[in-house]
Amino acid sequence: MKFGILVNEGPFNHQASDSAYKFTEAALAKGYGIYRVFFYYDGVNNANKLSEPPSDDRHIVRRWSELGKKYNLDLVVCVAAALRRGIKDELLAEGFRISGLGQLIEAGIQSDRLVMFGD
Amino acid sequence: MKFGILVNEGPFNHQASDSAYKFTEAALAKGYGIYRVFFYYDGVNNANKLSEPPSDDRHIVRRWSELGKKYNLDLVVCVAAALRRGIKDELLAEGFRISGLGQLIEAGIQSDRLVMFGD
Amino acid sequence: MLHTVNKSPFERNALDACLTHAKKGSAVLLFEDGVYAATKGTAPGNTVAGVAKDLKIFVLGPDLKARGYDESQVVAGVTVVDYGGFVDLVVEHGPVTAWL
Amino acid sequence: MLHTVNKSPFERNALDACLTHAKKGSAVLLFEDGVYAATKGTAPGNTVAGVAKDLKIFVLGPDLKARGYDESQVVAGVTVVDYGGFVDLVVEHGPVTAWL
Amino acid sequence: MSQGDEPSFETGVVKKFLYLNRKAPYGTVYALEVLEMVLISAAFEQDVHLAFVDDGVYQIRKGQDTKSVEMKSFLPTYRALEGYDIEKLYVEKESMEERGLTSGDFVVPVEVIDRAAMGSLIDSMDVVLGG
Amino acid sequence: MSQGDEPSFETGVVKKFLYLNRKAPYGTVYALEVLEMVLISAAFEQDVHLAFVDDGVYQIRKGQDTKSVEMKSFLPTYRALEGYDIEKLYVEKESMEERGLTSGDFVVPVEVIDRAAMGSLIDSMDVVLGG
Repeated sequence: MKFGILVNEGPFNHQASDSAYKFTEAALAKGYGIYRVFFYYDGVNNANKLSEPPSDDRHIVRRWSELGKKYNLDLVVCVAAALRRGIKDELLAEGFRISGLGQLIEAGIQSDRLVMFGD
Repeated sequence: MKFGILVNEGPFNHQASDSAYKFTEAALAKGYGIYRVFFYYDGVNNANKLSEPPSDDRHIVRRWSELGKKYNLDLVVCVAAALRRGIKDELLAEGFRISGLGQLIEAGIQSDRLVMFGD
Repeated sequence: MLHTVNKSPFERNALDACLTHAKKGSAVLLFEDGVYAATKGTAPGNTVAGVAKDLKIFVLGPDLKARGYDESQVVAGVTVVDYGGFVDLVVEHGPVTAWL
Repeated sequence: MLHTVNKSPFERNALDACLTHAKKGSAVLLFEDGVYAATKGTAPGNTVAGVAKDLKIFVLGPDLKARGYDESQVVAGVTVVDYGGFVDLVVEHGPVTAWL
Repeated sequence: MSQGDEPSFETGVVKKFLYLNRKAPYGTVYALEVLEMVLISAAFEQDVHLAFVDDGVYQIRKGQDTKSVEMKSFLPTYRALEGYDIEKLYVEKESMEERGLTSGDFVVPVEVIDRAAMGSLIDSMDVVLGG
Repeated sequence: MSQGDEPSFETGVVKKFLYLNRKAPYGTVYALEVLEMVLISAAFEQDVHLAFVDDGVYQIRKGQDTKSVEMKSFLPTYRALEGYDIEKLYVEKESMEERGLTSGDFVVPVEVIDRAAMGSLIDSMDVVLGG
């Protein structure tokens, strides 16, 4: 069983990215595969490596990077949504890549379940 | 009569920044003063100079910069909200500056009206 | 006091919250997705028309037009304004409460 | 089909939309601000308890706890799960419809 | 970074994709960016369905004129859907009527179905997207 | 870029500031970032009021434990408000009761007032913030 994960909102303003992270972590812990995590709409802001939350808060961007590294996850940021919002290659945190929206549809096709998190 | 303007959401996902811009433009056209435009929460993303919307869409970031230049507006991005979200000096579009949340409260005190735009 | 509502009355409770708190004689501006509350043939439209004797209700024309409505489809007692009119309302009615 | 609701039933229409569309026997997970719909002593809580014979209703424990609720304050017929349980629901009940 | 980088649009698998639109247009961007998903899934030759429920029915209302808000109108994209063989568009009757709309108010041909039928449609899908 | 750059916290003007909290905590960040505004306006020696209406009443509910969602709890900040002389906290009775809460459920001392009184409070303010 493989999951695709879609994150529609940026970090902090909404819980969407937090919930997606906890879900992904739990799925991996149970031994399931994650075909891809796709960041769309304001979700592209989750890839901004300049993010620097207070030290007593969770670091949403870094946490995705670290989970990605540990499990070799494919963390894909939508190119069109990212361009609009000013998320470019030079801002990408470790483990994220920018690609087309086709990567989301492909995840919908290739995964057994696509789970969407948003506002 | 002087206005303070508060923008709580980023560009594109919500209409808040659009409405705030049109309101500010209309107030200036009527000869009123704008004491300050303050960007809080996801509103800090309005200052990201890397934003590159499709050519047939409005350029929300640049539009604020240009209005700021024309009328010498004080466009202030909240430092704490911006740090969380990865908006730093090197990303600031022309005319924006980063400062403390005190600048918002000061705008509330010094302006005749504070008008808030959000989700 | 000027109250503003920018959310659809079908999706959220912002319009209700505004109308149950606004004091008689206050002004209310419906804009962004809030403009649907001013449209004919809907329950929120009837509600808005009903309170228009106690509150001064306005709706933002550019947001109506963007959503495919014109003045003839707005319920009785509601005044259509443009962005300049929005500014005037803020000037005339004092502090603004945004029901986000 | 698994349906998810992450919005407060007091603020938005997402819970209603979900419950009026979900087919008998489907599963519904309440999480994030959606967990308030499972709390005792509220109208949405009564609604949720009422549909729990036709739908399998779940609520995410971590989101309940974050908001100051524990299992004893959840209406009858609703099962509390953790993130691992959320994953199991997706596995068992098939495609997911998120009522955003 | 361009769509030309996609490995291939052909996967051999055809799934039922549903775009469930429940938000009003312009107040949020969802209506616009959903359309980009719709077009790409058609390029992948998937079985694409669009549903308009609750405030989503406002998305395809005729007469939208965004000039004075200076936002991008997406009605031209909707009108172009037929050219991509995307023809399964469903409007929920109850949502439409609650908003004082009729089937003549839409810019594209749609099938108006009741809430129970909408529930069954949703239930029969493989992938449900939208926002 | 630090708060030390503020020209001065003393303006000689005291306005009535109201923070109107209508959103549930944690699903969105508003509850947390509003508190930062509250503290700064106290530093500016303004007449600060907090109102909890609709889902906002959930913000100050006792027992919040955010460990398993790994989000930052803001109850400690609420408990610290009294130290900043911020003591004008109002909860709307109707909102509280609709959610099955009583005045004993809150982490801070509040005054419970009815909707009409809340409307009058809002009406008497100079600056209304919140989200």
